[in-house]
Amino acid sequence: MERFFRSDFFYHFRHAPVAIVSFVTIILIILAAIFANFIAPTNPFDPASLNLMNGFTPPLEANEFTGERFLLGTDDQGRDLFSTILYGLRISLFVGLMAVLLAMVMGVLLGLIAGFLGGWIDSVIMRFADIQMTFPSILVAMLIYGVARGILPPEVRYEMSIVVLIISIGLSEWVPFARTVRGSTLVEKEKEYVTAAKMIGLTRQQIMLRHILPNVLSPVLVIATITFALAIIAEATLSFLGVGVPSTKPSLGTLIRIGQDFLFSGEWWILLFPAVTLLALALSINLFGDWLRDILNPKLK
Amino acid sequence: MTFIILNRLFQAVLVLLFVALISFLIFRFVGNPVENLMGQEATLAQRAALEEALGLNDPIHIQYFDFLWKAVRFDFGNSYRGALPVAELIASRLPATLELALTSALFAVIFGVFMGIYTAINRGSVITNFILSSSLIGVSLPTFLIGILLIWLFSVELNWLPSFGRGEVVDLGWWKTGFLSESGLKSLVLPAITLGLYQMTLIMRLTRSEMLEVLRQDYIRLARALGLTNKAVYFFHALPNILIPVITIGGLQLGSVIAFAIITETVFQWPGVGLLFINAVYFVDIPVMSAYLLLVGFAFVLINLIVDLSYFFIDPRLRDSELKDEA
Amino acid sequence: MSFVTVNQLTRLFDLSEPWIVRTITGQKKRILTAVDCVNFQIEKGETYALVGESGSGKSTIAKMVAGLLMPTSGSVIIDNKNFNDANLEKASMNALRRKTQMVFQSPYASLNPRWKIGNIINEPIKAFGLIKDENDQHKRVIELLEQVGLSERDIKKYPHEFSGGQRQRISIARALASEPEIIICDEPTSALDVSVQAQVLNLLKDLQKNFSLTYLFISHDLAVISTMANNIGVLKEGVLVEQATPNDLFHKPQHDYTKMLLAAAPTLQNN
Amino acid sequence: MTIDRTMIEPLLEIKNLSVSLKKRDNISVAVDDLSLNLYPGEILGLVGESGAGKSMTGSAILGLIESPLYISAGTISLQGRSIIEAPENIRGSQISMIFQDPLVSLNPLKTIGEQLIKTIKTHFNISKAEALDRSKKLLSDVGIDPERIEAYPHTFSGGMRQRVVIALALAPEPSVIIADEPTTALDVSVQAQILNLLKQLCTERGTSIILITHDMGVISETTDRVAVLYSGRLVEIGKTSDVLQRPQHPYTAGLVASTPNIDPSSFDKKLFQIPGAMPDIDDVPDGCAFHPRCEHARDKCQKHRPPLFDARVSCWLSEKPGGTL
Repeated sequence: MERFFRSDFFYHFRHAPVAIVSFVTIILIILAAIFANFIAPTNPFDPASLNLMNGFTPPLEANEFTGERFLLGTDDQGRDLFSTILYGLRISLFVGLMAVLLAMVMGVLLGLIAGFLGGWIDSVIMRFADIQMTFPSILVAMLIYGVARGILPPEVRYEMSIVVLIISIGLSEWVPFARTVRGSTLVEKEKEYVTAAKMIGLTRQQIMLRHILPNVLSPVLVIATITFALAIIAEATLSFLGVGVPSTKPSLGTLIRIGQDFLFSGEWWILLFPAVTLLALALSINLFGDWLRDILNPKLK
Repeated sequence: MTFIILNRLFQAVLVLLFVALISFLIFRFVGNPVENLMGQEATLAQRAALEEALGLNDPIHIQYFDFLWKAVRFDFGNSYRGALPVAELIASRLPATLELALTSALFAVIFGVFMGIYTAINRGSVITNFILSSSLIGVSLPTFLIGILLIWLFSVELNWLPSFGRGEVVDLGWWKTGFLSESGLKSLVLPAITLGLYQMTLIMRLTRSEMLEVLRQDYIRLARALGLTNKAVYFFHALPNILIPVITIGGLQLGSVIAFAIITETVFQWPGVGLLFINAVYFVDIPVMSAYLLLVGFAFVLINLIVDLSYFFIDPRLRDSELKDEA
Repeated sequence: MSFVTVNQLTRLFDLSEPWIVRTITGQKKRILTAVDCVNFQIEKGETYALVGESGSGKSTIAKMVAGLLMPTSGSVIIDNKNFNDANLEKASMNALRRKTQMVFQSPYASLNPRWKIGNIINEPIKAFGLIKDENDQHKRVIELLEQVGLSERDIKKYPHEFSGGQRQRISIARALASEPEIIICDEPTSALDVSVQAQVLNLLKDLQKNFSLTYLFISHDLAVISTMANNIGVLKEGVLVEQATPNDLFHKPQHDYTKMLLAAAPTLQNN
Repeated sequence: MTIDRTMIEPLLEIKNLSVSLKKRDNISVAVDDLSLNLYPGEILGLVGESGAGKSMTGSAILGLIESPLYISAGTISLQGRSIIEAPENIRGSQISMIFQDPLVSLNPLKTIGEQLIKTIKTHFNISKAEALDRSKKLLSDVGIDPERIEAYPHTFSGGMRQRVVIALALAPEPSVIIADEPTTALDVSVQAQILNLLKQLCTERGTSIILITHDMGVISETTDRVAVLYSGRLVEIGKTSDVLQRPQHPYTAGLVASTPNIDPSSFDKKLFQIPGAMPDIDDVPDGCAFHPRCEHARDKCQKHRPPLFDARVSCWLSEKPGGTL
């Protein structure tokens, strides 16, 4: 740990205001989502706590029927927007994180195998990646989503929607991981420390996991960060298009879709606050990822 | 060179066959054609007769070849909803999407490349830093949000441009174009910007990083050491060397705007194939989904092929790969 | 029988275009002969040096002697065993690997940057199961470090904390860890500065004496080779054009290519 | 060459040049208070181990140093005029440069003719046809068939490409060429040809050369004078034969002694070795930078940095006249 605080990495971090601000923002948003049930005044997912009379209350103003006040106002269902955003963040962050993990594990393993073994295994994996790359991830995610809807019986569609979402986004984002890891693996496997490992008779699996894997991971960190932002945006987009999470458990994208309907009739807050939260989160992650890339790849400075 | 061209052609066909396979698998197994055509009340005998008539009992590879043969003749069957032929549906929607995609791709490539070169050459300047920071906001804003904001600003508040639809279209017989009427052109502005903005950011960042990479090369150092002017260094030496990656990504982007149009078309109620597809996903309208997949796949393969072949005009090392070993 | 016998060693690389293109364009197959019927012997405890320019096939020979590359024909026999003998049992194969080790050219790429020095040197000991007890392994690693002029303090450090010369010492310690009998030195000093090169060459000489090691020494530098080798082979485009003792080779070169190399090599003496 | 160069005005004069590097909050010095003269028509060698600051000195002359490195002190003047403020004005026309790796020194997408003509037209106000003629002449001067003017770089071998680079460097007709390890990436047999070509062309044109290399053999066979650098400092300078045969600095002596010779009788003998390694630039010791590795080091060496004695050597052992190793 002491090593970390003395490292170049930490030095650069301390001297980059953008990195500090974005990192703190990410941490605050994540903490707010984790502790949503302590922070949020109401539980928006509990239908019993909703009062339709509270619908369309502007921020900080008293509702004309019930006299209740809400920090960020309410939506059409009378849900407190502040609470809904916090709970929605939970869904967005969870889906984003799981999707990135899925994409990362799959991409790193396939990239490592393709790069190290080469030959037809490499050709098959990378050709598949090429084909998938030609389809934007949002389309791949929608296709997987559509297929899942076709396969799953209607009764479970509702419960499975988050899992389907994670799998669709995760499967649509593995290619950049695989490409980068394959590229680094091709460089690393020609290095002499790998030859040295062959000279003592290590198996291919041992060489891949013990020697090469630790040396190809640093760009993965950068991609993971940027993919995390992409995944959150993808989730919002799918929910906005109405193929994501159900509107009884709104994520940020769902809230924006609801807000869009009322934007032009003067109820601007339903759209604005979820949109600003989404932007703050995605922008912070992107800023941090951008900084991370500059630091880990000094060539690009 | 011969090999590379043959190889690319071969790969293009392979990719198309693969996309067709996925498309076929979705068509055949995800949706249940019999269920959809006959409804719940049909008797077992009726179902069996229909299965036989549709060739569903044939071996799977026969069915695949049958699917391919039909696809080549644009026969994708009927939509589950409305029972119109899928090919007709797509043909009526395609011009809208292509016009939108082309406009926004041009917008993205022109501005993206220009700003990428500018920010690479003028590192650290105020304008560069402004462009770079706003580009990060650009990639952090989901496309649909950009669309909504543009509508709110230019349609609702300022009332300058229409917020939905294609405006007036001129029928050329085989093609309905929005390019020839004032309302058509006006309607195009907001969707094209919405669709192009994200691509523009990507192209700009790529152009910039490629340019910076090239400017680090030894032949650039030599050119500077020999006293060449900045203009010569940037445009004579560096620019040709970033063309290949920029054309590659530019081409891919052009392809991806067609598919990305799904979101924009939803926000702007643009009557294109994207909107058709999203409705197909809602209603599990499998024939439309599978035909759309094939269409996008075909567009990509075509663009990729053109991009690959353009390398030969740019890079002499590829042009005469035979010469290489003799020297 | 010599300790190492290289017999009619040949290696081809197929550089031709794929079959389909050859058929269409009517091209012939293109085969590169990287190593062409090379013969030499190394006696136990001696150094045999291969000298040649880029593309002469010297690294290809090194790889085949190390058992990393299959010869197209011919054989490499080390202590009566052959890596490419299909009948070789697993145990003998392992023993042969343990006996044959390598020191590489790049002091940067030859050590895994994410591993501590102690683990790098201990890896062969573990892989060949030479020492089971962890404390004894630790002692052995210290002993190896001291043999190459480093110390116990260095065990917990990472490669980037060392200079090029020190990394080359670590690389040598790793090669020694499996108690080898032959070490293939592939341009071990060509990435080093002159003053450090002398240190590494002297170290290699000392170790050879102390452990009666056999060296196959690959280099492009005639001066370095003249201080190291008992016998020298001159390679040109995969063919061994001349083979002699240093005295004969430098005083009475026979082949034109050897003469050209000797004339072209810049030296301090001519001044 | 037997002319006493100290009697002539120097062509290029480097005085107290320092190049520094800012990393984190520390500033370390990569080239430290270096003074050198280059005289018309001579070949001056800069020799030293990697990290000694020799390449950096070459780049500093042309103002090709990039952040985080910067010139922190000193003057550089050409024929009495300072060039440090606007080095771009003398690039090519007065001083040009050749780099180590010919495989990446040429633009892969332009023919060698296009690259030559562009360089010539940058410096001379002549027609394209004239520039083409000059390019062909240059190519035949460096031993390349002028018919190949429309060929792309990838169709040439490494040695041939270095010839093209030499033609490019000569094209603006500079008075100085800085050659930074011009043959390190080449095979021995090609190395000799390239060095001879460079030497011959520059003698014909009266062009001076600064030859940067780590190879004592190349220095010995090519240069008139040599400057030995250690940790960014000049430790010894003088006529090549003097410096190599009668080195006065212990480091130079060690460098010469540890360079192996083609000498079969050296087998079984140990090479002379200098203990330790050159320090990193952020870790240079006080006093003489070489003292931790020097067998003659005294107290003074640890505390005070030696000046250059007799315009020859920077070592306290040479402080008194007649002081020898």
